Amino acid sequence: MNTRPQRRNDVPPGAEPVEFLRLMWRTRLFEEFSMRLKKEGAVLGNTYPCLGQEALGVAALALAAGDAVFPSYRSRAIVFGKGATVEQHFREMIGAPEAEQGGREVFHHAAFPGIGVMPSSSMIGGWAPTAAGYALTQQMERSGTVTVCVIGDGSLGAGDLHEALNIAGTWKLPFVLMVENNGYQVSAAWSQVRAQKALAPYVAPYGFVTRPVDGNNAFDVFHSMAWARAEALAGRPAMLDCETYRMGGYSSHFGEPRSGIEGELAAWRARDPIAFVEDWLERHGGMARREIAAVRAAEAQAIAAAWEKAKREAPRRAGDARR
Amino acid sequence: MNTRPQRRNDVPPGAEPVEFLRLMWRTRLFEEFSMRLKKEGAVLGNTYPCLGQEALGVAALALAAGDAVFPSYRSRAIVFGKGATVEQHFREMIGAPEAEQGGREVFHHAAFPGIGVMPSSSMIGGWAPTAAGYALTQQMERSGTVTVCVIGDGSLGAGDLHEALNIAGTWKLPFVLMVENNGYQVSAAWSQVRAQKALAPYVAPYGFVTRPVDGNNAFDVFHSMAWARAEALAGRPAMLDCETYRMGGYSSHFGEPRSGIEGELAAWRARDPIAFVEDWLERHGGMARREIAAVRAAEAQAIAAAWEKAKREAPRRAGDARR
Amino acid sequence: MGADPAVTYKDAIARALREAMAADPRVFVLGQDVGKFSIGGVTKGLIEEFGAARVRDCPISESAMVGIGAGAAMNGYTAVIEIAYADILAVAFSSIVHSAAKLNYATNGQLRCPLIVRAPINRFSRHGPMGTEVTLSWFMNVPDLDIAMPADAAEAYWLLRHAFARPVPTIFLEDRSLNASSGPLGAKPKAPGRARTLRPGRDAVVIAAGRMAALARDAADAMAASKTPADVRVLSLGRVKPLDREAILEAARAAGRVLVVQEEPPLGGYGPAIQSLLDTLPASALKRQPALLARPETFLPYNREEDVLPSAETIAAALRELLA
Amino acid sequence: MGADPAVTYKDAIARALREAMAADPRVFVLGQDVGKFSIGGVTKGLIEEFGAARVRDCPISESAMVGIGAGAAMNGYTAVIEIAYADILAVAFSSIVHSAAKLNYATNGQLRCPLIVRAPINRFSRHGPMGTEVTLSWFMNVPDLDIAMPADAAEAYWLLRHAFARPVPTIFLEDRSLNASSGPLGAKPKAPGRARTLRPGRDAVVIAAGRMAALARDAADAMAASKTPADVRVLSLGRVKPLDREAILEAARAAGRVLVVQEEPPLGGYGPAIQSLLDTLPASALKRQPALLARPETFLPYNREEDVLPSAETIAAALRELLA
Ligand SMILES: Cc1ncc(C[n+]2csc(CCOP(=O)(O)OP(=O)(O)O)c2C)c(N)n1
Ligand SMILES: Cc1ncc(C[n+]2csc(CCOP(=O)(O)OP(=O)(O)O)c2C)c(N)n1
Ligand SMILES: [Mg+2]
Ligand SMILES: [Mg+2]
Repeated sequence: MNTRPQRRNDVPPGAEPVEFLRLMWRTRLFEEFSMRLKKEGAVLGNTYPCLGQEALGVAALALAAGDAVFPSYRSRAIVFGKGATVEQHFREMIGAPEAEQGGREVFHHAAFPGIGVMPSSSMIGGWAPTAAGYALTQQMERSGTVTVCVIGDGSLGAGDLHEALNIAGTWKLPFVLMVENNGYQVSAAWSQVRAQKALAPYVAPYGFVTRPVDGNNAFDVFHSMAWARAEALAGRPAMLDCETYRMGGYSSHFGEPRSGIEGELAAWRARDPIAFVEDWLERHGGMARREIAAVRAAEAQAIAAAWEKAKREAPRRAGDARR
Repeated sequence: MNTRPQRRNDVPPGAEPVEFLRLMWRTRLFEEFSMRLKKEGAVLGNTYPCLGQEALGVAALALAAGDAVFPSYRSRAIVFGKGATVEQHFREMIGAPEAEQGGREVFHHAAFPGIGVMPSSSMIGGWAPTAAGYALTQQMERSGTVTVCVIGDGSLGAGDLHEALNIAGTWKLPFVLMVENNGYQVSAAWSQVRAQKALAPYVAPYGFVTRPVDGNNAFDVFHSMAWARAEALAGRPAMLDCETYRMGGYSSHFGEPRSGIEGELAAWRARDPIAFVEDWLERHGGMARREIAAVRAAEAQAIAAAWEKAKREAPRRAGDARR
Repeated sequence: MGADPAVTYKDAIARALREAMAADPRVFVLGQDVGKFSIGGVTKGLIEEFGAARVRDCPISESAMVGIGAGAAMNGYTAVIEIAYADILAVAFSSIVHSAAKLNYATNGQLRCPLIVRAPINRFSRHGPMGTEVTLSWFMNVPDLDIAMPADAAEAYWLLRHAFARPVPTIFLEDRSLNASSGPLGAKPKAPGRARTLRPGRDAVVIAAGRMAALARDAADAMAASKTPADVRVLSLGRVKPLDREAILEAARAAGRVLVVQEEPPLGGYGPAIQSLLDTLPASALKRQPALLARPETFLPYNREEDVLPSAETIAAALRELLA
Repeated sequence: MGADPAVTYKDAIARALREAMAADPRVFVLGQDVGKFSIGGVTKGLIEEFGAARVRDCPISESAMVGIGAGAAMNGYTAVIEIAYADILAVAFSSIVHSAAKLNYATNGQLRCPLIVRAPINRFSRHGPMGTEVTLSWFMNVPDLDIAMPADAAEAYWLLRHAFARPVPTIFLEDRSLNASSGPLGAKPKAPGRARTLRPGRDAVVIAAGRMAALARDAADAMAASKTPADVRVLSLGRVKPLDREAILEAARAAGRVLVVQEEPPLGGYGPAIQSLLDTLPASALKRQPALLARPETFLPYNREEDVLPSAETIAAALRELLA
């Protein structure tokens, strides 16, 4: 795992763009699949799809195994990137007793501590302090590992976030704040809830080095996380302000709450993170369109198979007290 | 009351430097008097003296009667500046039923809403949201008044402060944040609890105009508040980062908790805010030393008289369950 | 007067809110997604009718939102704060208890704090242990705080209206799972805020609030219709705080057998508070020791929370035992 | 074994903390003014002995401090968090309930959350309604959370030691007004965390925790020595949560008359929880209805809070009534 800073857009040793693509397709297809499951009533849990934000997951590929990630509820990509499987996710969604959380916590807050996927919280901002606490223990043990705290931009409003960042900055913790800055907090555009879109100006004074990241460019995401990790290990807590866009509804239980976003959607559709990597692979990666398409097909097949397996192995029918 | 911005260090119309001096002596002598009362067991409440920070009180003289102040617990000066009397304070300290708070809330959190002195909170940072709420109602009524929220620099750690500032900035409330930036949080020097001493960098991103203020220079304080008030009324929430120093213990119930501060004390003693105004009055204000000394003497006499009166009028003996 | 048409629980809340805003320009709404997109539906249309100054979408800053409400109260305004779901009251706890509830006391009556915090109980929404809780226990013993937990549309409507007339903060624990239930609103209660008999009965009384009161009525109805019928009264608290001591004592004396049902664990909430109150009765006043049906001391899972919560069936079983 | 010298309440806490830090390098302290200047005195000397990495002065960020403790627990560390006074627990409420207490449940046992929040009760320090509160009620009904309220030095010492062995967060409500009280620490209790009989007696039992248990002992001693003597047992809960149901039921049965005393108002806390528990006894088990002595539903003033709090005198009076 290469963690030294790289020139942006370089392909670093040890990370193959085709891996980026695999992870991104896995993420997108999983989100679509699970939205369908929810719609059909096959699963209980709501989903908070990260459609359009899939490139953020490759940040995980710039991390070491011992690094911890405290994801947001919309961080499917980075959770897959850390090694959680689609099948594990399905088991959680079914609420099976065999699932790691045993049907207790919702799947989008599921923790898999063995692979460094740590618990989130239903309280927006609430996992920034716990992430800082984990980073503190990494610092105390001189473990050479970092903690990544992933938040949506709406977290800027939450006092807990500020308390944690001030401490992380003052104590120079091996802490990386990664912001999924999609410019919306459910229906509220960023300008309704804060004075400026970028979060870096708010975070830098706490003692963070910050970097704006094209969140729809997997290369930028990867290199930026490698940079951030190295900075954090060197005693400079780092912040990645990843600009991206949510290409769909807030969750499976609300329709699209935003209105008048057609223009934004069109502009961001042109910046599709998967198409970007596919183009790169075709132009610079020596891959044929057919090979590229096979990546998607393989992920789709694996997801379908994982669902079948999860269903079989976790046969307990989901309860629903309302019906 | 002049509220338009002025050149700094000008004496504005409507505010006499001799008034500054009166207010500052009242504050200092009151603090010393009440520390003595506490030591002698004559009053129950602890005191949190603002010795050395007396110049901050003249900010009140740049405010209109309808402006509200949410003070910190160390804001005796601005509370006097808004018109609360020494006698009222003594009644609170005795915990007399005749006192406005009726012996319920401690005197350093006493509210006198009729003159715009609003409640503080024992939760550091907790009065920033209430101050923002008050400012919101001023904005809704187009009242042409502002709310001043006074905090110590230790409040930077509190999540509530950040939540309130983000909202005040986003909503462009008629809100002035005034920071008593004395560089200490009880025993902790600022560098132990945050990455930089000035608070302006943290506050500006929320949508505030900010200004560094020499908190030991009454003229700077006065003009800066006039500026801040005008800014806030024009839809630009403002922040005054008043650098000052606490020339004594944190409170009457702890000895001086800081160590190794002799150098700091000496440096700041040379910047005594009262001596500064006295010198100015002698050099530029056409006052004789004798006249200047009379200001102090009058305040001292008024305080002693107020204590006698408060004692007489609020005869109920303070209870003390421990003895 | 004409007919009294059925109104849903959710519409009843929306109506009371709308009426309060229409009546007093100093009533305003704070929340997330309360404006153009009304996430829970209760604030729908308010921004069009009353404008964006009075229906304010906020950052994720619940502590500040409640603090803002307390500050606004100091200047004569009444904020209605919509919390996304009741569990989130935790992050606003200090603002509720210290800034809002204590305002009147600490200022010795100089300032009052009317303020309404609408915190929907999200149970059955599949949000897991941090998104489905009832949260009444956290606040039950805080003085100068009202708590409402309406069981049906009429209670929801009249209790919310009443909250606007109160000089203290109200935590309004509406229950999303009751949103679609409906009934007539009825006439204005003579003594608003008092406990209500949902169903008369002489053999025993169930005392409960919110969804548990609604389930208790189902249980009592079923028992009345069963082969070995029992005649069980259901007393719905509606406003849990102040606790309607008088109504509780009267009902207990009249029936002689008391079952209290709550969804929270047994170490707090209205259940033990009512049992404590009943201990002030002479031992001879009741035929049996009062019983409490509560969930075990555990959090709520996102799957099968119904397994640990009281149901009409377990209520009926507890009643049978009480009547045995 | 030698003598068992008297130790003050405060020193007992300091000693248990020091021993835990010496025994386990992964125990560390977070607080304000816990380092070179130890504001409450309990952490005095720790920074010299264990270094600044393990004794950390923090910004005014109690919510984050508790959250940091929960995050550290995920990696096998145990944080001891000193809160300036118990009222301030309000700002850390969400971190305590959601981040810490629910960790084990939500992760289905994958992660545990040992964590100690030391929150001194500041009553009689003249800090007014936001600086003198007991705050037990806020947490009483939260699952997977321990609460300790030691009544004397021995309880303080053994309960704090015990807290380090617990897989859940502990709220340690030490009472500053007891700091100077002293007594021997005694031998390690066979069953740590169980309720303790401070004083035997057959006519009635007072059940209480913390300072109220200490006052109850004074009251019972006085009654034993009075002209019309009564023989009153005092059961000190020590650890209020988990509630020692067994000891409470045993004591209630043995004495037949129960008085519960608490400083908080009567709608929450251990008082009603104990009364609720006693309702599971058959009516014949007790000679009288259990009684609760609590403060009225009001906040605490900075002047004369003793006027509204139970005292040895009002405890004795309540006992006389119970024995009448
Ligand atoms: C403290 C708190 N307040 C409110 C909510 C309800 N809520 C859940 S997600 C969300 C919006 C979050 O927006 P953002 O952080 O930008 O994430 P995004 O959905 O854009 O990925 C809100 C308001 C919550 N979970 N926690
Ligand atoms: C939320 C909270 N945490 C801790 C305290 C205890 N406390 C009271 S004042 C204080 C220090 C405040 O420092 P600062 O704001 O810089 O004010 P200064 O004393 O320097 O004027 C602390 C930690 C408190 N009152 N509230
Ligand atoms: Mg967002
Ligand atoms: Mg300071």
